[in-house]
Amino acid sequence: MSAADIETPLIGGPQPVASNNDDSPLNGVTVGVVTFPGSLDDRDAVRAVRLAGGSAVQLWHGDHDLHEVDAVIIPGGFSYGDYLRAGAISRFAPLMEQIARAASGGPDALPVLGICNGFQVLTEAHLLPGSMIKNNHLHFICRDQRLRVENAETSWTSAYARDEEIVIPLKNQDGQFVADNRTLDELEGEGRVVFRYVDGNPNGSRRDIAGISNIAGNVVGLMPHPEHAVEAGFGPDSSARGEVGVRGGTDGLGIFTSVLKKLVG
Amino acid sequence: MTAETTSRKFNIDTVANAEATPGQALPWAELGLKENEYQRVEEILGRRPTGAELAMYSVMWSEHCSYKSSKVHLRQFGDKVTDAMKEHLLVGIGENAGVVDIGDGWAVTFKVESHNHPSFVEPYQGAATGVGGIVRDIISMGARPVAVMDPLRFGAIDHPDTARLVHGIVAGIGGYGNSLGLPNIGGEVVFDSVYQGNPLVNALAVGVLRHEDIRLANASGAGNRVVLFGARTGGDGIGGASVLASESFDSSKPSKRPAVQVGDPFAEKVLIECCLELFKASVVEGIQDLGAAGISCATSELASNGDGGMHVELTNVLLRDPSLTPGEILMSESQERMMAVVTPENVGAFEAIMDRWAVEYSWLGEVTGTGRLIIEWDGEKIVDVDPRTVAHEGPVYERPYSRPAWLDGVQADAFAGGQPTDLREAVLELMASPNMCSKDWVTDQYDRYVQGNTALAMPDDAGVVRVDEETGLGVAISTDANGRYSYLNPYEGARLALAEAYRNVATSGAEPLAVTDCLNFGSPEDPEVMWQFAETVRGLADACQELGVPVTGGNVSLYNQTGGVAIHPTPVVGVLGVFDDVARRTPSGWREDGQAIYLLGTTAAELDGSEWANLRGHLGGQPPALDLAAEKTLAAILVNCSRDGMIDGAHDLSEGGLAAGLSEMALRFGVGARIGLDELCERDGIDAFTALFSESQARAVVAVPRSEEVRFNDMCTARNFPTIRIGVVDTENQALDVQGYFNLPIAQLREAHEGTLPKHFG
Amino acid sequence: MPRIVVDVMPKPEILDPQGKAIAGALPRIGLTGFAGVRQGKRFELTVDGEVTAEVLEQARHAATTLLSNPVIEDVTRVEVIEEDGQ
Amino acid sequence: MPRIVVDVMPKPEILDPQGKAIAGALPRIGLTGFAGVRQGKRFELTVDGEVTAEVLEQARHAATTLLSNPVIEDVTRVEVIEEDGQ
Ligand SMILES: Nc1ncnc2c1ncn2[C@@H]1O[C@H](COP(=O)(O)OP(=O)(O)O)[C@@H](O)[C@H]1O
Ligand SMILES: [Mg+2]
Repeated sequence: MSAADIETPLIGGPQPVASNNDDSPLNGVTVGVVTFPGSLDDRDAVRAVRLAGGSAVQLWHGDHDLHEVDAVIIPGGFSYGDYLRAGAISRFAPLMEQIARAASGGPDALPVLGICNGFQVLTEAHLLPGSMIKNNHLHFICRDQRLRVENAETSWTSAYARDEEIVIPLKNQDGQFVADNRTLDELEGEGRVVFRYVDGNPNGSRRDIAGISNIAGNVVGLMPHPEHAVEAGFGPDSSARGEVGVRGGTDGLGIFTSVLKKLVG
Repeated sequence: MTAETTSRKFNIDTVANAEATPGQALPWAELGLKENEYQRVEEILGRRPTGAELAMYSVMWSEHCSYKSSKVHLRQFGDKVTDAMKEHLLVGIGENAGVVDIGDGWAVTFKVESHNHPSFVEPYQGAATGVGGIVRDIISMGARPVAVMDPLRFGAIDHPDTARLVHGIVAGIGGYGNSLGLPNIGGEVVFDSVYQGNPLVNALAVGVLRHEDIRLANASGAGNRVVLFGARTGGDGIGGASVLASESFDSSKPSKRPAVQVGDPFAEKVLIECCLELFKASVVEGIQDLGAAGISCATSELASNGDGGMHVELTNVLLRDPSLTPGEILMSESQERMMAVVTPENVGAFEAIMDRWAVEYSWLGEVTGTGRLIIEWDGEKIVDVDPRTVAHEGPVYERPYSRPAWLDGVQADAFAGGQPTDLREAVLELMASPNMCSKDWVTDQYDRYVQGNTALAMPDDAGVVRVDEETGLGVAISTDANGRYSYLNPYEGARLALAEAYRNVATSGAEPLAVTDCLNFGSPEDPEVMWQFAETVRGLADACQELGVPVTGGNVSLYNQTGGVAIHPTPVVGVLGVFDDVARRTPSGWREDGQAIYLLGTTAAELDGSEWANLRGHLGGQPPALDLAAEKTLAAILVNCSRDGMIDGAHDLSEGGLAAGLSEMALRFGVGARIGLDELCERDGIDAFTALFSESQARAVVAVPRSEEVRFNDMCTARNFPTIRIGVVDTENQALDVQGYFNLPIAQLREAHEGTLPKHFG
Repeated sequence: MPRIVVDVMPKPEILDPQGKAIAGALPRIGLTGFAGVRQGKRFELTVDGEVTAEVLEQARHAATTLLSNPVIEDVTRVEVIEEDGQ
Repeated sequence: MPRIVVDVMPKPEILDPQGKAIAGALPRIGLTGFAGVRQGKRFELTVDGEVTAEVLEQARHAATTLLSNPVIEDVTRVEVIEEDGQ
């Protein structure tokens, strides 16, 4: 089936998949959002791309075609139920093979962001090192999480300053990032730790790691959810940038503006 | 994927066989039927039932499915609805869930249901499948589910069995709801030893649809095809409907099949998406979810709500366990299944959608014009009934009821506990108590962000979700119940539950519109319990009429008792309100320095049934007095304040009174306040302790920006509603400073408030 | 140190969503030889010292009370294993 | 039908939060004979027909690619089991 067929009934009326602004330099630039049958935050990722000024295209897991998108987001959820291991089965999806191919090949390769389950999928697909195991406290946890952006040079973080702090929601059961010490040292040494938890490690992740990138910086995995902090009124209660109104935090928007900036610039 | 036909030869009891062997003994008693009920089945059929028919009648006539004890009372919810109340009602009581018009062509459907007994037996799966079941009710109306809530009640917090239930149930609610991508936007957590052997796990779901998308559970149009899709049918919960949900526990009862259902949330998530695609493509004529009583319920309800009959070949059902007998297949409560009616032209389109989502399905038969529900097994007739007699004409009991003799004594026993010497300690004790403490340990295990439309969730007074992204149109929901109030006076208790939910919704800024309820009670065979039930329904129906909000649907859970001891009558009431734009929702805390803090309403010495009395181990007297006219005015004020931007924070007062209200408002954003009680005490003729701990109704605390004070006061005066300025927000001083009485640093308050659940369950 | 292995499997009549998901995925990666999959748990309890009858009894007790949920699972094995053995 | 069992255990150097939680809970129910607990997974693959070398190879392939993640887990066994055996 093609991407056009999978537009499912959405609440809130038809989700504009076109850019808001017809003569913006972003015209023609598209960010693909992958939908697995158990994806949950795919619509939110689409909305985030739109709020950042871009156009989103929904991609279907069973498809063999990336529809010429300029970047890809693998959103949160439970791709195929994830009872075995988060992301274990999704790795074999036809679309993942396309993504893996397009994502390798240096800094100009396809920018790919894996959020939460998407991050898990990227590790299972060996596009990123390490793995995710159950949170050290064994519970699902949903909370507003403060992070430090440690690398502001990846395709997905250039809108931030190095060492800038942000607050975005975290929500998962299997969010404990693990890797052997050699891999961890390598990640640190190459500046590939992109996000680190601050004000308390919520799940036992090694070295407080919340997000990492590949060597080229086009593939980034991030455990917390930037797409849930892009719209005032529906985000976290707090922001690292000072006072905000109720659920007014929009610190996650920079992730999406970063990639759009990279794509037009 | 095509349906593979399974054909197995059992020594099956056909209709012909039943006619030929009238004397054959059947296990009707083991299946939960009473002798008179069995006789009635024989009368209806004019012969003995077949084994399969017996299975159908027994599950469908169980208390859980037939409402046989509660029906005569529940009628009041319909009888007491005025035309004005029907204004927003698109679908009322009787369908899978009610549907309410919220404007702009949008509608919402919502309903609360119990999964109490299964959750006691297997907490994780019981709670998980409770969420799964209520979500399927919502889908079957044609809606996309958009949020869930979970009113929970457990035994004493320190009882050795409580941790098992809390851990399992909370993980189950989260495990299922989180995997479906449904934000959890509210609920309740109550601890009381009366729920020790009977925890209450109620689950509410809300869905959104366009008016034209409403689907009903009926099978019409002879020649239309009947299809079963979703998970395969296994031995799950056979006898669950009749044994688990309708009888008291008796672990010695032999069970041939597992009475426990295991949920597969991934299968349900796929089911949601594929149903929405079916609706969008207009491929189904009628649809019904499979819950209690499985295929028995779905076929008989679809057929009896339609205009003809139905013919089904049961060997077409895809099985997980090939050893199931026809009767067991009819009774199985395997989760994540749906049944639909499809016109022959749409069969191909239907199959294409199933294939796309990799959902299994099998065509079972078709709608007929005979008026009969005929079920065959490999071509042999095993069921031949009028579907109405199965689905709608079950037994109805006018169970005897009588006011308990002990009630006079209880009501005469007013709280006479002495006042605490230290109000500061008392507030700390209250805010750390099991019922008043922070529920973060629970709610942090739930996803409240998914779908990106959550405008308010825990710990605010109501959960608020946006429905229309263009306009901001949205809904607010709150669920409430106070079992202690209902124990003291079930009529008033029900009215108080409604009033609290109504007040919570209005406090968030939404206009209350409709009601759903889950009535949790002991055994209806106990006349005193039956009286509590009758009084509750009467109270709730009366109060709905007075407030002008109709009951749109709900659920009754009886037999919540262990040995001879019943739970407190616990009518969980959910109120749904509407926002023209959720951007104006009011959070339950203050934030801006210098804003004025007002108390709306009056306070009397009403400590009977209160949290404070509960902490002193006392339960007696009468619950707080209720004035629904005052509640209405208060709600109107709160909604107006939100609409006109007159307040920045609001919190209704209920359990724990002003002490809890002020503490929670300070904790919401971690901002302190200076409070003065003297004027209030003088006006209402009460002392400081009463001012802080009384649970008088129709009250709320609001934070008013300086610039709005005049307008705010004018509005309250115009409506003749008492209001009094009791303090000011103070961002400098990190404390709740009740002048002349105590100064409570917020850090200390937070430590007490947030430490309790982790201490017991962390 | 000696280990006691405890195997716990979902009861045959109970739905096993995990096994079902795996069974659905196998053909997608070209593995078509299997009719069904069940996923259970395997615990290894390390014994500090000798495996006495009493310790084995403790393991059996742990297996039925803590390591398995008798409502939906069966303990299919409680056994001492050799170092590196199975 | 014959079954192939696949055992997967967390790598020794990887922290096993579930095993750790169980190890902590055992003494609380009076079981003090254990020095540590690891929790892994046990899969039973039902074979529709005879277990040929090819099917066994398929199971091995499934074990290392799908059923385990080599970064955190080891496949400790892939073996045909007798009916009702272990
Ligand atoms: N089981 C639960 N699930 C989700 N939210 C809950 C649960 N229990 C309590 N909450 C939320 O915590 C907050 C405080 O609960 P409560 O004190 O009962 O509220 P109220 O008194 O306003 O009815 C509310 O936002 C409520 O919805
Ligand atoms: Mg409230």
